[in-house]
Amino acid sequence: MKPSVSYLAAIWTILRKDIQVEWRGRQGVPVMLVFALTIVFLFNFALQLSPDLQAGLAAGLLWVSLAFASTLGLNRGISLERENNALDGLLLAPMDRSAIFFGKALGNFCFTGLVGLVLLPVFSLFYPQNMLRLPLVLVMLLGLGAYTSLGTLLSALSIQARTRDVLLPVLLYPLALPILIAAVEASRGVLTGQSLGDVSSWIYLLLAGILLFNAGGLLFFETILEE
Amino acid sequence: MKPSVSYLAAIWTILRKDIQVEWRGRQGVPVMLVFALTIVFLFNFALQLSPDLQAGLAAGLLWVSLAFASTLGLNRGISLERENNALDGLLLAPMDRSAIFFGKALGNFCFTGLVGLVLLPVFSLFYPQNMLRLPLVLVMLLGLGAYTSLGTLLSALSIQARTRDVLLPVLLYPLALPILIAAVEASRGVLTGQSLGDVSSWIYLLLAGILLFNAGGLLFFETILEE
Amino acid sequence: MSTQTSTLLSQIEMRDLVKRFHHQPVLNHLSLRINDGDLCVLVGDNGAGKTTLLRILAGLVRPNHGIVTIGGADPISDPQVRRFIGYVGHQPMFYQDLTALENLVHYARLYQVEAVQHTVIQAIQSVGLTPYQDQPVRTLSRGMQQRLSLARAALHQPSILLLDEPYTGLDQDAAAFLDDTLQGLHTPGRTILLAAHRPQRLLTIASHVAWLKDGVIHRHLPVDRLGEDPELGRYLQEVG
Amino acid sequence: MSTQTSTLLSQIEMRDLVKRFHHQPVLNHLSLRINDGDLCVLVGDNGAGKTTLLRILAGLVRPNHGIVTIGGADPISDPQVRRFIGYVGHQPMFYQDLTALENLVHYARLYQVEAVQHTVIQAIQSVGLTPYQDQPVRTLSRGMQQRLSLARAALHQPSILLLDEPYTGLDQDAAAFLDDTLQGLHTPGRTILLAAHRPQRLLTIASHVAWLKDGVIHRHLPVDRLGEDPELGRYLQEVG
Amino acid sequence: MNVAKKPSLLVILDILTVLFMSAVLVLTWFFTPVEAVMGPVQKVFYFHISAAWGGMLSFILGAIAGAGYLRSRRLGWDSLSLASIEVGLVFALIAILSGMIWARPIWNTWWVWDPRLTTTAIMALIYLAYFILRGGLSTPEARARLGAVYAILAVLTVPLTFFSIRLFRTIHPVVIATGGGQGSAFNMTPRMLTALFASLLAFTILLADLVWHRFRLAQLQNPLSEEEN
Ligand code: HEM
Ligand SMILES: Nc1ncnc2c1ncn2[C@@H]1O[C@H](COP(=O)(O)OP(=O)(O)OP(=O)(O)O)[C@@H](O)[C@H]1O
Ligand SMILES: Nc1ncnc2c1ncn2[C@@H]1O[C@H](COP(=O)(O)OP(=O)(O)OP(=O)(O)O)[C@@H](O)[C@H]1O
Ligand SMILES: [Mg+2]
Ligand SMILES: [Mg+2]
Repeated sequence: MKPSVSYLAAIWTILRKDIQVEWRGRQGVPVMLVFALTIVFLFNFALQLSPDLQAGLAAGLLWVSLAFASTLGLNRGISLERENNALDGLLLAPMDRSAIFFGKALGNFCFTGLVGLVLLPVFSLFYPQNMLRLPLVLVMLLGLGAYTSLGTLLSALSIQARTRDVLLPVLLYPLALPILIAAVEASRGVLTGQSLGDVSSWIYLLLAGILLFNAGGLLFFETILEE
Repeated sequence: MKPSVSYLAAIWTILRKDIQVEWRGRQGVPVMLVFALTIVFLFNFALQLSPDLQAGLAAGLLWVSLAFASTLGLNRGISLERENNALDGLLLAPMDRSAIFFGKALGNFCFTGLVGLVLLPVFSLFYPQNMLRLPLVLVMLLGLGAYTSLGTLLSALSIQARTRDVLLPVLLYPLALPILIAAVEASRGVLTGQSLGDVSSWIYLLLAGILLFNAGGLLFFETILEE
Repeated sequence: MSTQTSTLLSQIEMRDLVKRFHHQPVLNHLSLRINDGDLCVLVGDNGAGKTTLLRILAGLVRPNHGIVTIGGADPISDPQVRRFIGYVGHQPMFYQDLTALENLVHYARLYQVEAVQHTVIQAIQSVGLTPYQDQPVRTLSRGMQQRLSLARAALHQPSILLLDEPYTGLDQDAAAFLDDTLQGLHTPGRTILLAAHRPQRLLTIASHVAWLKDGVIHRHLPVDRLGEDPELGRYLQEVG
Repeated sequence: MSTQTSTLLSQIEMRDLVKRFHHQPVLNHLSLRINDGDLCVLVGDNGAGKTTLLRILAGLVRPNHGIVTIGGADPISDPQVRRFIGYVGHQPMFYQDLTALENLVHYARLYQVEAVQHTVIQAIQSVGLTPYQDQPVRTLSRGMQQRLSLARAALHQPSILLLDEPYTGLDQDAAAFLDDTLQGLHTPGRTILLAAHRPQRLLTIASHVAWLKDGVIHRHLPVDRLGEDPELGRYLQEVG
Repeated sequence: MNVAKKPSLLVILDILTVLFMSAVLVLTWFFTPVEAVMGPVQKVFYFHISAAWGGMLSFILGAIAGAGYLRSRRLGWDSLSLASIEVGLVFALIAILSGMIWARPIWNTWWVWDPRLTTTAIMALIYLAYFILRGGLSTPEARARLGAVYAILAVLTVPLTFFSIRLFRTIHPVVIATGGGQGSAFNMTPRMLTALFASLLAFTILLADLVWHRFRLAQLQNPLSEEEN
């Protein structure tokens, strides 16, 4: 559990492999992006959101679409390991297994973060707000950090169940709700001109989430993965 | 392509097997239900839907949550066939392969229909509207019929792609948008006291969807599945 | 069913088959004819294309070019032809959460076998899985799943058996059972095509050997004339 | 690495292992000790528990009860012990969309092998996959994937090799390569435990045979004393 | 421990539960005054709060027992965790249902989309998902192990549910308010307070009793849990 050089090297190896797979297929990030946009349009139709309302809604929609799209990325990240028992290959490797958690969580964070960074300017086009602002980017990355850490933890839980293909969202969304609420509230605050200090309580909640879930990964990942 | 007795028997065999798997695990339907409810709660927070708005939103929310939950069912339905190449077993069987389409589509319809039937009374509690009315049930079943037919068709398409785990929603939601809009509009009409006749144009659209997608399954399923 | 199993329906003919993956031909204008009553062992190196060939015959893969006929009929345009084919592949093809029994019942129904329950219980017994028949397939060991695959493929008494390395993972009991079964099935009215890497044990019961190499059938000889071909003889010797 | 591979780290000891699935014991108070330099062939019927045993040794499955030590160390509490283990299972454990080369490079990095690129290219060449090294693993035939698995397991020069039916799907070239490799690796400082259904070809190079039956090691004998045990002799005879 | 035989302490607890619960019934019906604005419906109050309290307590117990399992790997802890969470879920559902019954006459609807109510419902969903997770696992060890991890993660939402009334503007009243309950919907008389505390105590005893019974049932279904030492 000590962060030795080889521990960090293992994390980097796992992350690198995920980036390689993503680069090979160039599929995860584009799929998430298209999906996020689809959701935005779907909601505008199905929920008949009125235009004046939409300005206030932008933060909520951003996070709902990010949350749904990230689930795709999380699912892909874990089904990659499940196919042909590739996960066994990682379990065999000589390192504390929490390194697998950090490697996968980092990968998930990078991909969903990329999606978020592309979504912001797109949202700025669709909604009467410039969303490409540093404080919002910061809030987004913090929120995604907490969300993907929890998601990585839960995806490892769900992989062992018989219903693994569908379990993740059911486990993830209710548990992630506090994170999502904090992210939405902080984003809304920032969008309405508040400073980061004004929404600090939400930011602290996000930081606490990152801390807690990563501690959870460090402590429990070995336990979760053992058969 | 003729609906011979053995053709119908094959459809029934496939449907029966899906019911058996569901019964064994008793997981698909409960998972979809919990997921649908989670989405409803998530949206109320994230989108901060105001109370007076919510009455008019019930129909939209019903369909959004049904659409998302159904995707889980569709994913499970197809990943069941993918694991250990069980689909090959179906492809080997001596019948026109469109029978596989009808068997799977029926299964998906049954499970999502069940979810919908449970959701209606639950929605009636949460929203100030009695939703357990025959016309709404009818609209719901028609909408789900069209949606699951299209979903089954697309899930067979997505299974062959490298990104199969994540492709389905990206293909399905944009294509299903007309169906979902028709379903939302028809539901909204019925909920605001209109008769089925008043929303007939939407109903016709749903019926056309059912017809078209099932014809698509009949015509193209063999082509989609061949390797 | 036995009345339908005409002699015709156990003759396999492939003409000019081409199968490419990414422009690279795996089967390259391959032709082969397996007559009624043959038990043909298909040999070839890793990656020679044995699996690809068997999957084309089973109707699971469509060739880029060429014709396959099963008893004179085209299995692609006439799905009923598939009734006469039994196939065991590299993967077990079972629903992991259903029991062994339920899986076979499902397949029996798909093939509209008569007396489903009886047939299935018989089949499970024949491969020695009766004590495990009510366990989900997920919990069966690899060899047990392979046994179950064999039971599945023979359930509807196909006149054509396509077996891709069927001995994989079998212990001696199961392997002996398979030997016996093959010997028993090796009768007029039935055709067996079997891919194997160590065909030695089969040479006593097989009637032909086909050697797949460079995308074509390099050799196709009756077993009793193997001596005439030193190259194939050497190959089989090495294979052991 | 060679300096780390002390004699100690190639000794396997299992004491009183119990593994149950749903209350049904598969391993039932099993004890076995494999000494440094042994090449032990593990035989047993389908479902005897060979795979379960090997997976426990590899640290992939946790026993319900009992102790495993690898060279005196507990592989569960000390992950570094896994560095000395190479494992080939029933499944190939590769990322299907990465090429053969990339997969091995990834494993080499996980094990912190030195001179990654060189080692990996060497390993791929040794199993004859050089022409295919830039193909995604998805497109490799079963035998090729098995070859690649062998290359993977030996990449970090483990002092303990756990091989679960390693001959599966291999053609004669690859099987001969494996024979040679096993013979080459069968030296002091190395231990090999190999599950096989047809161990006959191995008896010339193996040093011991262990027979897993009814959840325990029913027999564990040096190969040169097999004659003393008619029961095991008969079993091996049948197995062929 | 011989699981088949009912421990005498449990018998005593059974009796205590019956006594306390009937006492609370009597107290609420005859001892407390009828609230001026809301009328007799207000008496749901005692059960509503006690059930909500019991549910949260039970979820916390479930997480502690989960941690106990992960430390000791004895299935007994898992039985306790499962029992606590199952009973806790029932209590949470009672809190929601009683809240709905209360809400119907005074808010004129079964449900409002208020953060307190919504977070409570989500808490219930979180623990429903716990059973879905367990249902998908095939060995007792996996159920225990992953159930424990999930129970620990899930318990993080319990304080959040509790504090949601402070984080958000909400129509659901704050009772244990620092400023002497100015957010309160009604002023509690001393008699009401007495009844409330009696009810809280009674529900806690009921909780302990139910968890114990459910725990014994889980143990009986799990013959190995005691053998594994
Ligand atoms: C964690 C969950 C909950 C807790 C701890 C809780 C606690 C309480 C407390 C302490 C009160 C009394 C407030 C006072 O008299 O000042 C109260 C009132 C009430 N609660 Fe809850 N409650 C919870 C969930 C719910 C839910 C899910 C509903 C659902 C409909 C609900 C409906 C009500 C209603 C209608 C009142 C009366 C409000 C009024 O007097 O105006 N509560 N609750
Ligand atoms: N996950 C599981 N759940 C339940 N039972 C299992 C599970 N895995 C294995 N088993 C059972 O354990 C027993 C031993 O299985 P194992 O795979 O170790 O056998 P094996 O000796 O490797 O057999 P084979 O030669 O067929 O590979 C079998 O009876 C099998 O049904
Ligand atoms: N889906 C695919 N995409 C690309 N190439 C493929 C695909 N499937 C098979 N191949 C290639 O086709 C060739 C033949 O594969 P096939 O599986 O038929 O070989 P095989 O004779 O069965 O080998 P083995 O003895 O190893 O099972 C191999 O070179 C393989 O790489
Ligand atoms: Mg092959
Ligand atoms: Mg095995």
